[in-house]
Amino acid sequence: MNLALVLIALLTLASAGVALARPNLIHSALLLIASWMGIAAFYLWAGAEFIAFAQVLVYVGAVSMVVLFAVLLTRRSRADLAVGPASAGRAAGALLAGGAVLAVLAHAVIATPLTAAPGGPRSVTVRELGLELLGPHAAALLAVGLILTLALLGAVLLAAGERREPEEPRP
Amino acid sequence: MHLSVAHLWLIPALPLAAAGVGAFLPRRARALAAGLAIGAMALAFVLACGALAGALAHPAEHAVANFAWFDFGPATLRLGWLLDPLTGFMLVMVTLVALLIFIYSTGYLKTDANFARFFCFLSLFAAGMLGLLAANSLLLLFVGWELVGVSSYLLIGFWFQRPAAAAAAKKAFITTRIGDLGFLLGLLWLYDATGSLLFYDGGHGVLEASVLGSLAAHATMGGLALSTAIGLLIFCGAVGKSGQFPLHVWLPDAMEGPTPVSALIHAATMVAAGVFLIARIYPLMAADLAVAGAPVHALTVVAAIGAITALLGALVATAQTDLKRVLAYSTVSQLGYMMLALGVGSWTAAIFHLLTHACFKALLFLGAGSVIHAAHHEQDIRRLGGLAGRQRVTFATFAVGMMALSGVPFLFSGFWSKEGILHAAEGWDVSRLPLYAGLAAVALTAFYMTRLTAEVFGGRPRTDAAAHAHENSAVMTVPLVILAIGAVVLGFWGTPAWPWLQSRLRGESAVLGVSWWDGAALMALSVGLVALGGVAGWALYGRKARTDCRAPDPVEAAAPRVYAALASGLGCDAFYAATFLRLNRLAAAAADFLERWVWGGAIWVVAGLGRWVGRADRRADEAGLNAGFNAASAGLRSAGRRYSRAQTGDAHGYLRAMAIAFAVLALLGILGGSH
Amino acid sequence: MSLSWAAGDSVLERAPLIVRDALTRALPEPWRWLANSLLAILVIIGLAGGLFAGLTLVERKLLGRVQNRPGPNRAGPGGIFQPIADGIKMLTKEDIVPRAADRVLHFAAPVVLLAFSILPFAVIPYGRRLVPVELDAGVLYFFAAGAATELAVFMAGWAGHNKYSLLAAMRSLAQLISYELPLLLSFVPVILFAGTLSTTGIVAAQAGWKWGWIPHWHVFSPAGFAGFVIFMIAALAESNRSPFDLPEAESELIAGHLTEYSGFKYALFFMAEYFGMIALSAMAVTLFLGGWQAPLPFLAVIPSYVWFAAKLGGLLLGFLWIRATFPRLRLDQLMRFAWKFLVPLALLNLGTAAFWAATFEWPGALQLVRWALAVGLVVGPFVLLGRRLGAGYAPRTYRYA
Amino acid sequence: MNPLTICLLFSGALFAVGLVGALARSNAILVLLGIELMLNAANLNLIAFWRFGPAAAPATGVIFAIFGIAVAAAEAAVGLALAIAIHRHRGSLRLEEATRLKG
Repeated sequence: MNLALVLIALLTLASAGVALARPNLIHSALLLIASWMGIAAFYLWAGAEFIAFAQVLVYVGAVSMVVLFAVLLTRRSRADLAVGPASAGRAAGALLAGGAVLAVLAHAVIATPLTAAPGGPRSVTVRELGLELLGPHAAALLAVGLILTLALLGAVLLAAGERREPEEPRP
Repeated sequence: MHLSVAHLWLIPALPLAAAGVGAFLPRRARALAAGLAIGAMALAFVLACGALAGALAHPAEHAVANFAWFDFGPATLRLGWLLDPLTGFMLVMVTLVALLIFIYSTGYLKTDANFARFFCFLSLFAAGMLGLLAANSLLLLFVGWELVGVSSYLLIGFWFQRPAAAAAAKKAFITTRIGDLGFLLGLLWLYDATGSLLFYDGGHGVLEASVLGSLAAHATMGGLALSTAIGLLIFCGAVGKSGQFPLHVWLPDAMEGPTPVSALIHAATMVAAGVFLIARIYPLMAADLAVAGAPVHALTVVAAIGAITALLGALVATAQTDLKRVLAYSTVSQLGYMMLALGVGSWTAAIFHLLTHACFKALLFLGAGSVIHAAHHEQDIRRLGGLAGRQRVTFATFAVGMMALSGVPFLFSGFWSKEGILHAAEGWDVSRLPLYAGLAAVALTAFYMTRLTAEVFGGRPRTDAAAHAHENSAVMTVPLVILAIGAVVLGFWGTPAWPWLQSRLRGESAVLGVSWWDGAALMALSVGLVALGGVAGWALYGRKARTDCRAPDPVEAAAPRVYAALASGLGCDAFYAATFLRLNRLAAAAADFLERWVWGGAIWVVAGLGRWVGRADRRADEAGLNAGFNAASAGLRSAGRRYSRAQTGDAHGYLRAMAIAFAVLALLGILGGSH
Repeated sequence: MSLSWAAGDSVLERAPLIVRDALTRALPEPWRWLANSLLAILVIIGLAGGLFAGLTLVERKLLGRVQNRPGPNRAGPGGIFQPIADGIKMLTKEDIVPRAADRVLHFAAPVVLLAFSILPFAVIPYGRRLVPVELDAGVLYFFAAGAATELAVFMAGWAGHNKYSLLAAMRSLAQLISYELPLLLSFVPVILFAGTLSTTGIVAAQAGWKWGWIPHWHVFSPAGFAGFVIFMIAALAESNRSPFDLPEAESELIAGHLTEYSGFKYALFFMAEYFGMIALSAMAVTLFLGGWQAPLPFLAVIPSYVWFAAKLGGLLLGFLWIRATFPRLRLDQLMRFAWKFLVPLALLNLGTAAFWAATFEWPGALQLVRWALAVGLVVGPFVLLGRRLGAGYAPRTYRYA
Repeated sequence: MNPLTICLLFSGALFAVGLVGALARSNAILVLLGIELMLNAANLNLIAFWRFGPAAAPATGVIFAIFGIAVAAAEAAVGLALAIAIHRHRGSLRLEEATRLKG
């Protein structure tokens, strides 16, 4: 089963990496969506069905659309879409910082003696989730609902702007 | 289908919901508002029938559904719903009458701008009334009680543009408040004495033997039994709500409201709430009868008040010239009858009269409304007349109601219920006066009802308003017909021969008894009185009908003084104006003086002080403190300028800084943790 | 695979399983499972494809009849070989790729679309024991897989390097997103009633009959009915069927985001669209129409998958009928309808559903009240919102009609 | 190798990739996407520990992940709206040019 995991991980990382390296915005967005689906696949592998489907629904279904709309609304010609790294210096700095973080994280992970819980795949049914959510986590659920609503309103306001531009429906 | 007490709350809840929704409807959504209210009422009626069926299945028991409302300290305040034949009958009556009047109103107020608001208020009233009826807790009953009070205020003042209406609404509200103050005190005292406000609670309710015994046993000031004192305080509320003698003055003025309101609230249902209240807590009122040597019994007071009210109302009604005021005073007198019945110990007779009266008095008011609506809001009976031929349905139904009210024998419900009351009064061993008062009122009732009918419908129209009157649409006439049928039929479930209703209320099963000969003599007497009153009325007003609307009333011509006194309601209003209101005005003046000079002066002095301190402070400030602050802030400003260079505004820079900082910190953490 | 023997089923009921086992019995144990899955996949894809072919024919015939013309009648007797002819035509056409096109995406779009439009079929319970994959969150899976089709639409619009098809793609995305909301909201009442997200569970929750003749289908409750109507409308829009077929309105904007596609790729888009329609109809049957349950007790002898097929066919014919009947909407009308009518209605419907579920236990007499209130809760908002919706538009007058 | 370790390395790497992207690209939208990736990496950790970590509560990890996704979605909506607003003000999305709060 580790093989599957490694495969998923590699594919996800590859698509993410390529996405952030491509000059073409659209390609980057689509590849990122692919990496999101890879993460969903990981959730599935881990036995968290619900999260996996939620991930697909939210990211592939909704966020991707917002991203694409944003990309298309913030360009004047196709030329705008080809944006490489700003400068070699910045790229180097970015790689340095990212590398440092990765090194630290990796060291931490490997250094700590982790023991995977034995036993078969753990899984949680949707019913349990629902009871858990509406029971102990009801307040948090309400808060999240509020946040989402406000975010939606704010987004519409920001994007609509002073000049009434054709306002895109947000998922 | 039986409705169990567990779901009784639905009956008040439906109109309440209708009111709640109706409150948010736009003004132009007329049909929707009316449909909402009527639909909710119809549903409530169906449910009420179910409730009655459920109650009659076991008439002897009081089915209750109690629930905890909230806790304070150790105590828990509990409310509850109660279903027994009394509640059942009242629920059916109220929902039916209310339903008919709602339908009628759609016709009566067709052209009113605030149509939607009207139905919202009506629903609110219905909710309060039904909650009051179904309550198993004196507190819940009080809530409904105040709710109907408020909605009555809103509805009397529905045409608040008319100053008279606004004044009447205020008067009604304040007058009933006076009574409700007593009610509230009694309620608190009762809770203090028993620790519970539930009527029936499996042996611990305030209407159950154990509690009543202790209440009657304790004596308070003046040797009154505790139950007597509490009962009398609660009775104050009933006096206010049911327009009994000292506080009856608001009811005639309440006629400023739209006629359907007068019919529903100030004739059929709300004013009867007082009677219902006393009937509901009858065990409490009667608890002191067992006590020997009590100075006065609660029920005696009730009987006295009732008798006085019955007579006074009937007397005053004979000299009123406003169509609706006559009916209002007759309502006062009939309520007096009911109180009388309660006082002399026959609460079943009282409820029987309440039900029949609700039916025919609603009928009379709706008939009056139909006349007024047809005659372009002409209410003065001297300026009407000759409508018999023009409004046939209205006339026929009104005649039925009039005969039922004045107790025309055998066929009409009013006769049987009034007989029951007189019979009970005759059987009372404390005093005969209530009986005589009642008998006198019988004759007077027949008299003024004949007068009213003759003036309005007899002769020929005396103004062109009356001349152009014509029958109203079906939405207004059909309820009249239904109520007329009720006014006849209702009598036959309470005849002495077969007292089905009374025995059901008492939780027994009816028996077909022929043992009513003992009441025959009295019956004959009252029939005679009715005939007397009727004939007198006919002789004075019917035989030769008035032709000129300015001509004086025959009685007025005969005895102007008496007539004037009667017309002014025996000077009750004047008396109150001379005493309470003047007192009130004095108090107001005193308070004004206090406010203006005593407190005002004090405040002026304090303010002056404050101003002076403020001035001194400012000087100190400017001279001393500020200098130091200026120096400090200058330093801060320069420092800020220096540090703000780091703030480039480049998001990447920040992010990179964060990342590296994180890496470094984590690294330190790891190294620190490893050895 | 939850395909397993069970006693008590009629032979007809078990027929698919018998056939399958007969085919795969020869294999050794570990391989049998794989073979079973592959078999199921093949059968489903085959059936879907066949249904697609048949549907195109039926549609064209039906439209012809409605519009008073014979419809396809050349290939074969009564034109029944028309789909085959079309297929051959599509395959043999030249596959044009514009020079400036984004070749990768241009190729990927139809593939992605088709892949994602086949995925949903995995969780549909086709019969009493015929559900390919038993998922605890089946409904969620269904719509998650469906959501990804929007991506393909965008890719198609983008890849052609044609500003018109890109605009069309954005329009169609706007439509898809707008109607996904009511689509998702409309069946929440069903989840509420059934208390599960698994498709088999939802079907099981609709078993039985009230008074022996009214089936316990969710469509027979006020909230359920409203949900069903909203769901079907949203499904029309999601599968680009008329009157919501603006995205590729052939007559106005030359097939919108498909302008740059031809030949077999175009056929793939076409096919994916029909797959989407079929899948949504199947889901509607599962959610609202009791899945494979028989409408009347004595009809239960007829095998469950037949019932499922019958209901599915009914809904599909409904789709065609609507296409034949209604004119096309305008984009602003479309948006207005989604955001100002369907979404609020669906949200309010949740309240109705909650009330309905909460008052399930009321005794007999109160059921009348319950029904009255619930119906009021459904009809009231419908009337009010509907009034607002129609407010802006004057009635259209057709001068030459 | 221990699957949990692999998961954690995976998420760490994903985080790093997101970070590099956010740092290296100058287009606001891409920076946002990088940040989204980092959020996803965090979620990934939650699930990993829920799956392999000691069983505390049956569903806690999943629920945290749900909230994570919800917040990420909100963040994406607002962020992209901001990007559009910036573009409207400055006519470009290059963050180096967006250095002043006054627009």
